[in-house]
Amino acid sequence: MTSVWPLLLYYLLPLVGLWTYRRGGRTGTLAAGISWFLAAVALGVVIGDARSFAVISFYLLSLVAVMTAFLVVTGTNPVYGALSLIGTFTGIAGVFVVLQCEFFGIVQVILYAGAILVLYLFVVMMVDLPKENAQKRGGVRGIAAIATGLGLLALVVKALAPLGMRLQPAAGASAEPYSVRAVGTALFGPYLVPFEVASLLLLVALVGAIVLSGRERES
Amino acid sequence: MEAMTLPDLRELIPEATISISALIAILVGALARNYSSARRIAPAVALIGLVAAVPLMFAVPHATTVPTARFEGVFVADAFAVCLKLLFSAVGVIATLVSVNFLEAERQANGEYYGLLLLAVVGMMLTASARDVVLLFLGLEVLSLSTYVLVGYLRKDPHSTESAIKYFLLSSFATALLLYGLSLLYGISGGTSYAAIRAAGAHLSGDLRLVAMLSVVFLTAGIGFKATLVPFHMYAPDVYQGAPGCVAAFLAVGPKLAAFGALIRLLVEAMPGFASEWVPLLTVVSILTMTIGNLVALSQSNVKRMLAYSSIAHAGYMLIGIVAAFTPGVTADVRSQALAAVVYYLVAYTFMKMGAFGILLSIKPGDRFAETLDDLRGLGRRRPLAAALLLVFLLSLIGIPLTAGFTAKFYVFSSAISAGCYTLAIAGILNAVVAATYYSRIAIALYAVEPGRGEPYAAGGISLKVALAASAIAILLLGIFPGRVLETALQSVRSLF
Amino acid sequence: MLGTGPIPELLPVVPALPFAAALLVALVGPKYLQGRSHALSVAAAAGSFLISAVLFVELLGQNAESRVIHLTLWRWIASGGFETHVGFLFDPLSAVMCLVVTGVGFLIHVYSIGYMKDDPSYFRFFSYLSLFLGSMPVLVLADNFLLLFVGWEGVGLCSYLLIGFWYEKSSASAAGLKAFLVNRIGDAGFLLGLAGLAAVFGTLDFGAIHKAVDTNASVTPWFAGTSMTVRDCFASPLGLGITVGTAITLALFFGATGKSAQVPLYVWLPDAMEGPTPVSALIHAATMVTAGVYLLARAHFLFALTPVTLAVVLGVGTLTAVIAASIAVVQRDIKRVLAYSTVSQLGFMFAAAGTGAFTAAIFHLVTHAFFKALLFLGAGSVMHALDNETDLFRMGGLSKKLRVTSLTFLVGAAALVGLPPFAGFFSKDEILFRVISTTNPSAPWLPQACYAVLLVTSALTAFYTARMVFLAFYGTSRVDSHVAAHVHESPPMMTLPLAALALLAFVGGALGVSGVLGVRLHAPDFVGRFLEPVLGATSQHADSEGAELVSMAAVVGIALVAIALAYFLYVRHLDAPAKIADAFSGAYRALSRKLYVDEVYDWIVVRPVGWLSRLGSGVDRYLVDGIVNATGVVAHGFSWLLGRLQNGDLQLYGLVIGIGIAVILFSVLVR
Amino acid sequence: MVPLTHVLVFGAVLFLIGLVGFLSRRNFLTLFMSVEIMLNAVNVNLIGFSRSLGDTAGQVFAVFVITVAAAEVAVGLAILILMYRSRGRVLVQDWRALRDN
Repeated sequence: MTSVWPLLLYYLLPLVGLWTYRRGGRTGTLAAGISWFLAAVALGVVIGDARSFAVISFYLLSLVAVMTAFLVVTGTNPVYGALSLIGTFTGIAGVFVVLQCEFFGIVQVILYAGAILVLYLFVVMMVDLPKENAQKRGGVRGIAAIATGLGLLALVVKALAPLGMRLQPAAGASAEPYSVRAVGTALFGPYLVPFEVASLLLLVALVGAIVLSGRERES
Repeated sequence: MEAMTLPDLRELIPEATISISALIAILVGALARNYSSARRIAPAVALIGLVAAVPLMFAVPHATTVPTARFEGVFVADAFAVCLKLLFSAVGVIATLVSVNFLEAERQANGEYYGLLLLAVVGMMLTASARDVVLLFLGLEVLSLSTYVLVGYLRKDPHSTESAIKYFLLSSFATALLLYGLSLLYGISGGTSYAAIRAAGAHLSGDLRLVAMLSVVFLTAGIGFKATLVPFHMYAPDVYQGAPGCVAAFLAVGPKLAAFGALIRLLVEAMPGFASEWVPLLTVVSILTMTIGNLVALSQSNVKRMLAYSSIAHAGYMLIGIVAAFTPGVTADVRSQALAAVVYYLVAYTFMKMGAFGILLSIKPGDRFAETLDDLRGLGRRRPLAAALLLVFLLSLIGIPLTAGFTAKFYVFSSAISAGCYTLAIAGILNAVVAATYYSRIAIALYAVEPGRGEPYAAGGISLKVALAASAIAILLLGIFPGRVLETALQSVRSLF
Repeated sequence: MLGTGPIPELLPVVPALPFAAALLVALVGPKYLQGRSHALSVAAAAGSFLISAVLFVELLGQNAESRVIHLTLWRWIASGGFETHVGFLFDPLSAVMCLVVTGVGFLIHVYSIGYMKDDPSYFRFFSYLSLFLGSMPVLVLADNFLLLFVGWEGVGLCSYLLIGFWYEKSSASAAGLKAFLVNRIGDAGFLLGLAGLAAVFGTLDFGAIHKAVDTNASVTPWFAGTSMTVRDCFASPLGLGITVGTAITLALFFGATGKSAQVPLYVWLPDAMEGPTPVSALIHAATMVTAGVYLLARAHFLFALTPVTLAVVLGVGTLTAVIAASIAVVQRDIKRVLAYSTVSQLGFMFAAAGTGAFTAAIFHLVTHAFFKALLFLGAGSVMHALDNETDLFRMGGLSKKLRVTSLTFLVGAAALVGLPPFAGFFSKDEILFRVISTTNPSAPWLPQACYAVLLVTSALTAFYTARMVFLAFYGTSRVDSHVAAHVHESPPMMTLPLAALALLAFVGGALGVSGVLGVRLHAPDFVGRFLEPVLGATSQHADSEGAELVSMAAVVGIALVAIALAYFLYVRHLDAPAKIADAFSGAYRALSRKLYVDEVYDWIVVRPVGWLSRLGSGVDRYLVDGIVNATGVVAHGFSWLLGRLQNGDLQLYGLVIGIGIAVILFSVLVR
Repeated sequence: MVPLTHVLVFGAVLFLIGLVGFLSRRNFLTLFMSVEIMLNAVNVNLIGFSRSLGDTAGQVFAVFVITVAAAEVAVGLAILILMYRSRGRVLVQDWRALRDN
């Protein structure tokens, strides 16, 4: 089954549930959310073309990522937001593992969930951020943003939908291209120059962070 | 598994040279900041690095004659790249020269400043040489990250900070858009090198064409942001206005040159098969960019903002040449001429725009550098030379003959007509008329009678004067003897095909 | 074929001398030269004129077919199939122009020594003036359209600088700005035409394009992809019923309407009178504003291929002539009368060009340069005498005090009206006759209609000229008493150029006596013959001698009637109706006689003129200015609206990016 | 196996959640995290394509995307500190002095 619209529904319905829940409803909306969630899981299972554990995990993990991402962008407390973001990153890492790119899944967890988010939390704690003010949401601009986002989503999915399974790998393809060895060889072979440039990039970031956040010096 | 051999990195020597001088400048700033002489060392190091890179570009074996594809096609130092890198070096040199006095007047430590400026130039150079979307994107990112920091360099100045916030957030947003487009491009072509993309683009089936369209739109957004194309332009006036004057001069030029250089190579080497997606899109964007840039500039009283809008409009003119080059059915001759026109336009634009921004750094009424029309009132009487130089830059921006701006416009417009894009040519010419009105407002303020607020005094030191005078001379030379540069541009463009 | 020895190398010296003078005066003027700044400029102008004269003599020394001096300096814009050089061309056409420009320019330089004497920015004035005198030869000597455009922009720039010379006056800098902007609009058309030419011919060289047109060579224009002949290419439709050739020539003509102040872009010229009077004489009467006519003459081989454009040129020229002349009738400011007169006379030149009579146009250009410069300088001399008074109704009776000025002014006026044997007679007559005897395939009725309108125009011309002369120099003095006390003739520095120009305006017509008069008087048509290798032969129309004589008589007769009317209105009527009534108590006081006069004046002259000028100024104020202003308002409205979006909210900027992407995607994915 | 399209839709949903978050929220940190989500969506796309093409390049690309994200975090947090020092809070609507009038 190659249709993508049920999948879209699968992602969006729980988001609506979450949204109504956040708008003040309690148990009712929560129940609705949970039932949607279960229905969605069922849907996910149905639309996968193989009912293997891996496929089901993909749908579950990706839903986790989507919902936590949603929490990140709707939450009022940046600390909770950062914690939710860990959920997103972990969910995505799980998806990578399901897609048999284990190396990259590990990188995702170590770099993102490990290093970057710790830095986030560190800074958030350091500067003692207050909660965002009440006027943060709504307004014409917010609605326009949501409308734009939904419109774009529809258009992007419309363009991606016909792609179908055309790009499925040939049956029995080896896992070799995704191995650590393959990535490493590529990094130090054809991608040597980008690799060197990445070091330059980190140098810029390092110096830049010091310049911007350092104390004013007399010159 | 084949044995790993280290590729030949000789072609990276110019970039490496500049990167090393960047490191030295940063170290000088870090170690010797207590000595007042250190303030002179860092810009000197920067200049030496930039100038030394120039002969090295030519010293690279075969770099200017035979296109090479080392590193399995990731990086190339062909004539086109060398041509752009020469220009980028000039941008770096002018930016360095106009910064010296500004930083001293603002009492800023400068080692890191010049280091980051040089690294930004390296980023630009990498985009010019990139033959792989990964390198392209990394080059753009090196450029962006350095400029975020430069924009926010005056930490005590809330405008500088605001400008950094806006630039940083919107630029990372645009980077995400660009990357999304690139990821789709990777998906349909199965590789990140331009060669792979080109091969895939040659036979796109119906479904893939939709994805290609999607990717082209997102790429346009990502690159258009750097090139300040409408509707991705809105950050530019705010950011240029808030950025330190010398950074604004760099910002109005550097990212735009890099974006256009990258766009040209991308279109020629990677995406000729996607031209039918690009051209209609870019046509509309070009007209919108010219028109909106010029229209909004009409009502500005802040010269920095006005120049920012004008730089948006100029991006639209440049885009005319690109559209002309990739209009289906044009001959190879017309195509290379149109692209050469764009390259020539980039050169002309560099000098006139950096000159115009640079002039503002030589005028300091009160405790801030000149920004508004009022600050420039009566300049013709008090600082005749500065006023005359600004007049040269304005004449060039308007497109008066014998200045670089005219030749560039003429060349771009006639290539558009040669390619049959007369709508674009007419839109461009009409826009040039509209643009004349706001540039002439500046010129009138210069020679207005009533003295402006405060007494403008000379804030420029020798390096600033050298930079401005050199830019003005370059503009006149380019206008009177454009042949050499045009010829070089044409040869460089031909090396792409 | 080319001149031997150093002759071609002299060509660049013509513009170079004034440029050098401009630079030197600008650099050392304020500190060292001050009141002596004129020395360099005048010397440079004299030098330029002398060199032009030498080259001219050199040219005369060769036989008619090879009268060309050509010098290529360097390759300017060259790439791929397109190439342009910086090169100078001295053929009969540019020789005539060059002589006029440098000659009149020199005289006006001399005049300015006296006129600008006490100006605090003396050196600046001469620096600008020299800059102009350098740019104008670039325009007329250029051997290709692009270099011509360089000179075109150069003289434009000098014009704005000089209009706004007294920038302390806000009206002056506003006028400079207006001139600049209106000219930019015209230049847009010019550039478009140039781009079109470059795209068709691959070159902008006069010689090469001329040759391609003459031999009907095959070209590869942008829209075809294959090669075709020039004529086929020019006849290819471009849409909206316009052919490629028409579009290109119309674009060039649009550029000319800006520089030469034709409908609809003439609005800047009257305001340009804010500049010093010598500037008005040199730039806004004699030389720069005729650049459009020169352009058409230079590109005559293109216009000859496009009858539609020629019809437009004829129509626009005629329309301009009549509108401007009718506005001139009611102006009070002497300089504005002359300004509208200039616009009107330029209209005559374009009308001539529109009939393909480029020789006649250039001839009128030359005589007009003489007499209009003379009139402006005369007006300047009057202003000099009257403390810069320009209101005609505060002058009067000046002929007694300003003898030289009034005499020379009279000569100029006679030439402008076109009374024989003054210069304007020959040239204007030639134009009128060309208009009536032409045929235009695309608009057969047009020449006759235009002829009728031009006849009316020449009556109006006679009327406003006479009015100006009578109001200023005759009748009783209406000068303020404290000014009247020290009315004085101008110094010789100013009167000498007046005398020289008066001489030219008097005899200049003899240079180009053509048509029936040429035959009858056995007068050689110097100008026509000289220009023949460039502009083609002037046909003599031997069979229509009678018609030509009738036309001539009609023009002169109408002019005399108009002058008589002006005399009645502005000398008799103003000055002494009561006295007349007393002195001739008999027939003149008869009611019928009085009624008769009133009716004639009122119905035949006053009202129609009033209507016409009201129409003219209505067009001027509401239509032209209205369109210009409305465009400005709309543009600023959009500007403001878009500025509202730019409210500093970075997420709004992001939203615009997002919406932009969505709209683009929508337009390509959902059809 | 999971259809490629589903991976791409997953990426698109993530990307647009980030986009909407960026456009609608006011806290610098939230905006910033939204951009991170967008970059992760790009990685999802890259890995998905890499997997279905049987090609390594996508993964390498993704490594560089992570590098860039990390570098941006460093600079972004420095800017956040700058904001905090200046205003005591990090809401982007506080920064609207640069604008057309």
